Amino acid sequence: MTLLWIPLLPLLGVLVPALTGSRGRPLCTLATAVLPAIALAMTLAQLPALGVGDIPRVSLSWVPQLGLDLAFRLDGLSLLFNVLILGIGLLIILYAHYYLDASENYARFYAYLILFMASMVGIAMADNLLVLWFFWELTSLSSFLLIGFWSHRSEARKGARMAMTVTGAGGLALLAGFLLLGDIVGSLDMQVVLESGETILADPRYPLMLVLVLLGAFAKSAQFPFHFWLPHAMAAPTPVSAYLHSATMVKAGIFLMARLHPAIAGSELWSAIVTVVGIVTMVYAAWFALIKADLKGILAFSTVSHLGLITVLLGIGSPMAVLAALFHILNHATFKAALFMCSGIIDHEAGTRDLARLGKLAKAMPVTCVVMSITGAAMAGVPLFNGFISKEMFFTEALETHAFGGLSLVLPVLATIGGVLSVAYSARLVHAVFFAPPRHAPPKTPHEPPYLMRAPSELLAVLCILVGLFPALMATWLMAPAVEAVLLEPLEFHLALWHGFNLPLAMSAVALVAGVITYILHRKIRQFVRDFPPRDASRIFEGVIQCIGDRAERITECVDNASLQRFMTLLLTASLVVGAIGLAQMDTLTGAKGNQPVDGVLLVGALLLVFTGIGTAITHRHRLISLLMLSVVGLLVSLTFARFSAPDLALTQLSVEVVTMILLMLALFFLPQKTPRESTPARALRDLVLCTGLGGVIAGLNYTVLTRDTESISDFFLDNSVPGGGGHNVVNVILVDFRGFDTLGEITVLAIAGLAIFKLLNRLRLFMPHSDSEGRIWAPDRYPMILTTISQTVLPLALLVSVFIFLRGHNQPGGGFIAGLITAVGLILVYMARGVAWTQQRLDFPYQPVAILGVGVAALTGFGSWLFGAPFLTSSFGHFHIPLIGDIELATAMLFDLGVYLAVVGATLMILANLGKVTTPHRPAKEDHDATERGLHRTDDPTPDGKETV
Amino acid sequence: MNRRTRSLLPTPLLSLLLLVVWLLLVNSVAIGHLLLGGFLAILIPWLTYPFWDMQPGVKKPWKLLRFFFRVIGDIVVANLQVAWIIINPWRRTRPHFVEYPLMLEERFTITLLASTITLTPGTVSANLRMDGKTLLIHALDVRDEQTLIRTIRERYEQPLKEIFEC
Amino acid sequence: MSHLIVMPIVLPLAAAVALLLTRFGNPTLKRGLGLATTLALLVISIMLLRQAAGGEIQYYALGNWQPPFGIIMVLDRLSALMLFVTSMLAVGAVLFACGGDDEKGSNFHGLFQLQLMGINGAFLTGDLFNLFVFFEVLLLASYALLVHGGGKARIQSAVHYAVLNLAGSALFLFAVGLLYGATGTLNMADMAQAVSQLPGERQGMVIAGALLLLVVFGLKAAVLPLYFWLPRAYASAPPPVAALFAVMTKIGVYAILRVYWLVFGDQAGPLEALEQSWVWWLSLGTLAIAGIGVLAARDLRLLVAYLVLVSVGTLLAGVGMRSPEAVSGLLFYLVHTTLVTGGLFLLADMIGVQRGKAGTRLVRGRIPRNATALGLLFLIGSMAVAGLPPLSGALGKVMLMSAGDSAQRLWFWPLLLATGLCAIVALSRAGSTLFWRSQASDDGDSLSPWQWAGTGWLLASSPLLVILAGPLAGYTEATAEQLSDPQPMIQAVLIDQGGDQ
Amino acid sequence: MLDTAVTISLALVCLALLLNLFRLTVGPDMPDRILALDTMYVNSIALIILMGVWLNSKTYFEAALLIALLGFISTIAVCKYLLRGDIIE
Amino acid sequence: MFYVILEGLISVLLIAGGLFAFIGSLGMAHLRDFYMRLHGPTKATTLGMGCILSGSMVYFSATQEGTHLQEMLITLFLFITAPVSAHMLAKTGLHQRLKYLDKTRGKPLEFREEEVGDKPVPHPDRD
Amino acid sequence: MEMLYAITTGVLAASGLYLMLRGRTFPVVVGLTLLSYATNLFLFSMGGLTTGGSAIIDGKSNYSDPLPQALVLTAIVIGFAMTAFAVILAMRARGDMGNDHVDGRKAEDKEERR
Ligand code: NA
Ligand code: NA
Repeated sequence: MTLLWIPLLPLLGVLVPALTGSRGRPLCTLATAVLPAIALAMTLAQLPALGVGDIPRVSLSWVPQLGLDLAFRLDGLSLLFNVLILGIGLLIILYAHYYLDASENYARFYAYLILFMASMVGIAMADNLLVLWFFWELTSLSSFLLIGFWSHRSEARKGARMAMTVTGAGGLALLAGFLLLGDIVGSLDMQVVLESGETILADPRYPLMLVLVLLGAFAKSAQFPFHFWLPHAMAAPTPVSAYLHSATMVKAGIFLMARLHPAIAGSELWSAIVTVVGIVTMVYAAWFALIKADLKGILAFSTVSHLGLITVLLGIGSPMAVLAALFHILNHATFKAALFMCSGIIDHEAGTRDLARLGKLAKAMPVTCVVMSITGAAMAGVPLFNGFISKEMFFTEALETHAFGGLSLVLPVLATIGGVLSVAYSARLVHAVFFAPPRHAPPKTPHEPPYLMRAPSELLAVLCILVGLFPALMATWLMAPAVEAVLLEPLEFHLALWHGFNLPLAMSAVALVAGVITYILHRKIRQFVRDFPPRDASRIFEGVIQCIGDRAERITECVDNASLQRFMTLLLTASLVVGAIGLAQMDTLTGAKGNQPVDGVLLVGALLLVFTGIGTAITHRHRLISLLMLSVVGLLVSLTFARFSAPDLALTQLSVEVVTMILLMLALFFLPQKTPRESTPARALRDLVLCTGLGGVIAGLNYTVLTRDTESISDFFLDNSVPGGGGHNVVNVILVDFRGFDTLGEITVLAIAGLAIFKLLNRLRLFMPHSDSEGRIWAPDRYPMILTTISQTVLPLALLVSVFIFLRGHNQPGGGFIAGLITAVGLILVYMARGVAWTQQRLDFPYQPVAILGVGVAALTGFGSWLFGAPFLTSSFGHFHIPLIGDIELATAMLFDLGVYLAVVGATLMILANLGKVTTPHRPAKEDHDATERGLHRTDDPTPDGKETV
Repeated sequence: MNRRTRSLLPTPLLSLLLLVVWLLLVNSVAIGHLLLGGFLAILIPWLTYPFWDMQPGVKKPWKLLRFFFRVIGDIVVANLQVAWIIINPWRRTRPHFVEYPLMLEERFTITLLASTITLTPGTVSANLRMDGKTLLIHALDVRDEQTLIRTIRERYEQPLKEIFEC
Repeated sequence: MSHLIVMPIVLPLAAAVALLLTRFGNPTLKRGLGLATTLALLVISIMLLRQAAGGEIQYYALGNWQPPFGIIMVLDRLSALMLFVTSMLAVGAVLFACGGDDEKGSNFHGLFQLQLMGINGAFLTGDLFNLFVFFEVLLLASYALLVHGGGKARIQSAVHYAVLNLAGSALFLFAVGLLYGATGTLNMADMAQAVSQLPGERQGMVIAGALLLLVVFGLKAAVLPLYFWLPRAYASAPPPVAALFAVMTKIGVYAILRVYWLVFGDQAGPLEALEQSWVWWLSLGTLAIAGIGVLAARDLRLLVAYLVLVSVGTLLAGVGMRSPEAVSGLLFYLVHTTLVTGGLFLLADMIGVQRGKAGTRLVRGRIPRNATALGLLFLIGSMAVAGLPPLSGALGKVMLMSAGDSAQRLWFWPLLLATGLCAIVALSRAGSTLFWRSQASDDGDSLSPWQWAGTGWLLASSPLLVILAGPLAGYTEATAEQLSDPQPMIQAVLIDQGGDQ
Repeated sequence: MLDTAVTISLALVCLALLLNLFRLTVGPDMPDRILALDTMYVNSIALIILMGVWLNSKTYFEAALLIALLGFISTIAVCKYLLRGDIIE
Repeated sequence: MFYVILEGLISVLLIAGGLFAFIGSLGMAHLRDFYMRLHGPTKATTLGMGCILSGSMVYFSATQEGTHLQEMLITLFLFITAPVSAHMLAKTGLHQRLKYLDKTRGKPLEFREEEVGDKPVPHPDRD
Repeated sequence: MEMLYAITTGVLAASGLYLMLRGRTFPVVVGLTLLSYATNLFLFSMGGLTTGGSAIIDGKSNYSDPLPQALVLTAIVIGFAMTAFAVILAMRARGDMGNDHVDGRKAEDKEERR
């Protein structure tokens, strides 16, 4: 279990700076360092176990369905990386303590840094492919945050985004690769994967998997052609560069290749891809390191180059190559971290990283000069420093590999060229900064940094020397288990400074000499390069992203042009297609039941319907005419319902029809009276074809259903309506009992419509025409007397009919809904005849509560059945004998229907009366004035006028 | 506004109408329906009372009945006349806009008169001027404006005035 | 006899009635009632989840009319899960609304409860026509909530949203009619039974009905040629409403799962998996177009809206794979994406409010006053929604990627990963613009604790889902299993009519 | 005899409806069309009553009643619309 | 014999009703100006409906038990509502100054420009 | 008869759909109403066309299928609610946008962007 704490402690450590941030920087730094230090100690404590060949592992079940366990291991490779990550991490924390300005949010910086550290530890220790991927992506994220730490700088933001994009993309490829790998192996468990090398290589999906995994690794390790993000990541504060972009994160890709080495290496494909990519990266990046003018830029490209070197070694894949790779990982981490820190110190103290403005700093910063010289030499592969040994090993392996047949010679040549360049840029780095005179003065007067800021780099420089001098002593304890972890078996080896005079030594010598010469000539080279147009990866990248964004925007705009007509066309086309597919499956259109004979009335009715239906469409540009046509359609539809034995429907349709007409006309007042001619003939034709097609499909489907018999559940309703529902009108019993729940939903819909419309009418800006569309000023007579008089007669009659329709609904056509509509229409008539003000004074109840009360009553009826232990909405009924009156039947369904009635009245009035009300206070007062002038006086206007002329 | 106190039976004529309508609706004169109808005939007027203008009482109920049958008779006759006008293409019509000076003053009676005029084929009350003193009538076929005015005055307006307003 | 099953419908209804009976009430009281109801719904849904986890399919016969004649509410693992997601989301949205958005128009809390009633009803009902009714309830409530507070953009998007969905409702009725005409029943389990014994002469009718239904559900779910209403509607909706809308598309996904796995399951003979190829190819198209939209979005809310679209594509691809593993994965992903995108809508509003004139547009503006906390929430939300580990999106995606056969993976993986990358690019751009590329400023409206609570509640669910991933994945796996065999459902509803009664 | 009478009557009413449709379509003015609509309502009452006699069923009576009571409201509304624009003011 | 007479009566009533309804609509269709056309439908509503409803009353009273006077209600309602429709229609026609036949006598106030005196006002739709 | 009925339904649906494809809100709402008539007729006919019956238990046997009728009743009500909402939304949109185009555009840029 202690193993679990090693990744967990740094993870928890993320909170430490957040909690201690307010207590001052020293305390915060110290506190932040504690947990990683413990983790490092715990890591080292596992060393004895490794010695005896044990691999400590821990696993917690997490998502077993996915094969995802929270599993960690600490083999030699993990240990090596943990030591690097945590060890250098601690140094970086110390360094950053001094590096960051007083004004900067160090706590946040530490938090990001620790988050990163934790994710790296997680990668190193993951014992499950998915866990590894999880931490992998976390490093992308934390590096995004770290690179963008100086968020006010545009290059920081761009660099962060670029790193995120490239490594994120790589991460996604890696995920695909891992899942494929898991699929091949049948498990995501690292141990199982590592032991299944043969299965994996034999699988046909191996090449794809390999490419995907390598994509992830290369993107992370900035291998060609994904190298471009790394130099731009240098916008980060230097501690970040030192940590992420030298020692750790970029090594994650390398780590991955090493980690999976037993499983996926060992094919020619592997060597080909990895070696070629590595060597190209190495040379290419070294070249750029040579011509860069920015201190960190040089270091960045050199990092890429060295990562290429390690990649080549892993591509070669022989045991000694693996050893060399691992050893170079260690060495590179030490010298490159130190170099970055030094460059940071220089940047910090001199105020610039531009080589043109730096020079002759040896006097002002002697210690830094020494440290940088030592580490620079290590980077160049100068003997006595650690870089020399691993580079020597690299040359050896480059010579020994035969993976490329006749072309195998290319590798050592390129390796030597890489070495030359490496020496050249290292020399330039040290010489230009410390010894050559500057071309421009630096912004600040440089001096040595505080001692503790130097200390980490000094320590690393010492390590460079010690390892360089006593490699066996200093590094074997780390290397042996690491190599064993990669090769899955122990490797006998001896790390030594001196291997005698041999070809590799000659290559080193050539590299050193040629490197120095190259450096001396480098100004000419740079001159030569300057003739080429500069290609800033950042600008290209931004350009590409911008271009993709613009292209995406154009596509999106093109596809989604915000035109409802297009959306509707698509919807209808989809319906047409699926409907037609269904229809095409029918063997015959006419089913076994066949047609009933047609009579004249039906023919005329159908003719009228068809004519007015099409008429509604044709006349749509004259909206009122269209509306009249629609009204006729409504009337005819209700007649159709009556004709085909559905009196309830006929009644409902009729009353809804009236209300709809009023509603549409109320709204039409505020809308244009005519529709402009907008559709092109082609468009109209297209719509026509589409609609005819869909209409035809609907007709066809309707016909197929009508001519076939289907046994349905309806008989149950006919049988049980009287005994079970207590009503003879089966439709009503279905509505209030069998399917009362539908009706409850339906009146809820109606109530919501009322509420929604209330919302829409709130603060509505109105376009109120003061004349009709022909330019006629409105008639002065608001409330024609005959209409007002008749309305007061019709209202009581309507109420009486409502009661009648309501009471009989359970047994005869009718019911709460129709009754409610009749009541509402009666009241609306009064509104029309006498106006809002007059009516409102006499009808002073708010409609919303009525509508809601209706829904409430219906719902309460439902709850009532709970009292009797029955499910929601269970009805009961009984027959009661009342003297004088006789037998009457009372059913809870009636109460439910009462709720329906109330909801309908309330909602309908809420809609119509509110809509009617909208206009009243706004009506231009001009008309009354005009009317007076014209001598058409109103003597008996019942409305108190004061209110309306506001 | 002049909201009057609600009495139990504010508009007896309406209550009677409602009761009759109710009995017709249920198509039964069972005691239960009578009771329920009676109840509604009281309840609904009581509820809708505020929506009524001051109601003229029926002064002479029998005259009302006579008026009713006279109108029915006129409707039948006029129907035949107008039907003949419509189906006989050679018959020359003499349409006329007649401005009819009203004697009546109550809204209700004016409405009754206007309705009667409209229900009788051949004449339509086209506009009641806003001063309430002139009714514009469109007649399909009249020989003489004054004759029409006189006829309406004698056959409908006078009786209505007697029934409701005197 | 337990009334618990019907509670998610009738409780919000009762609360809505109480809330709406007075038009102008005490806002505190309304908030309290709204919040209490929503929390009660959460408790109820958890209880139902535990009930359903046992694997027994229960139903509740409304009016005590037994299926297939009466309307029933069916509780199985799937519906319980959907109820749970909804109530989780609703709690966050209501909390947020209490921060002041509820007072920007009339009747917010009442309508919100009605919307919940509609959604829960759609998840529970076992009757096709009743499903239509609940669709209408939730749609009308959503229209009302969409225009809450007014404003040009809202009204304009509401026109598109409403008109398209109204056309959809008409199509739904055609479809229900056809299916009733062909099978003679409305109960979905009974329909499944009827489809298995369908005479050949009526097959075309069923196909037409079923595919029309697919168009309707596709419209709700916002699948490729029918998604156009979504981006603008979601981007313009009031924040708590937009958050709740995160579950609206899932209703379409749910309906597809419910209808096609039950009615057109393995008992349906030649009609089995009728929808599969349609759903599959269109979902891939959706995924592609949504990824492009994500890149194109120049406004945070629009970006989140397109991310919703991405999630739709992903979910439907899972449906299109038509395997139990895929269903399990998509359900996991569904829980995650609903909560997270809901939270992101809330967050977007908080950020927009604090950025003053720039609002949620991705341009240089002033830095939000609570940049650290908002940034952290944004980071969590973005990681989760982009599928970055260790948050829930990654798990969901991995589960979906692991499902499906190799032919399906050939299409699905690249698309899914590519849209993931689009999300990463777009979100990192958005984040760096919002939190980095701006001038610091001290003004900007302050945020209410309710808003923090609501947003925090939803976004915190992502890490929580990761911790509880094992049990949840176990549940979704069992759900998929239950779903893939319609027989027990048919039996529970039709043969074993004693049921729970 | 009765059947024939009902048939003749139905035919006449149908013809009337067709004539109404003619007026509705050709106008020429809005009031003409409204008049046609209003007449259609009345004629459909006749149609329903005749249908009741034809089928010997009183089930449809309420539909006729409802048209008689409410049918005119559409006409009023359109007229009010043409006169005042706003039908509820 | 009684039933034959009854049947004859019903038949006559129904046919007469249909005829009046038809003539009303015919008038509406072929009379020459709007104000004249307005007279047509009053036939259908009054005598036409009256005949058909009487026919129905007699028919149902004869064929089904009890008396069936419900149809009276329809007549009643029509008598109440039809005149308002006609009145409002006429008002609308006058408001729109629909042309009337030249031979129509009487020139009401409503048609006199100088009396009414309003000029057309551009409608806001034309934006 | 069935053929006639089906054709009528189809024509109504087609007319409604044609209107729903127009570019102004009001015709769209009218189309919606028309379409819902077609829908109701369609749904209604799913129980078959019965002449001279009803769904009222009265001892005669010519019952029409009551279930589609109940469904249509519900559909009518919901359709009304939807129409009401849609038309007032159209009003509101006109108020806010200044024109009644479904996309809230001015008349000038109507045709080119479809
Ligand atoms: Na009923
Ligand atoms: Na219903």
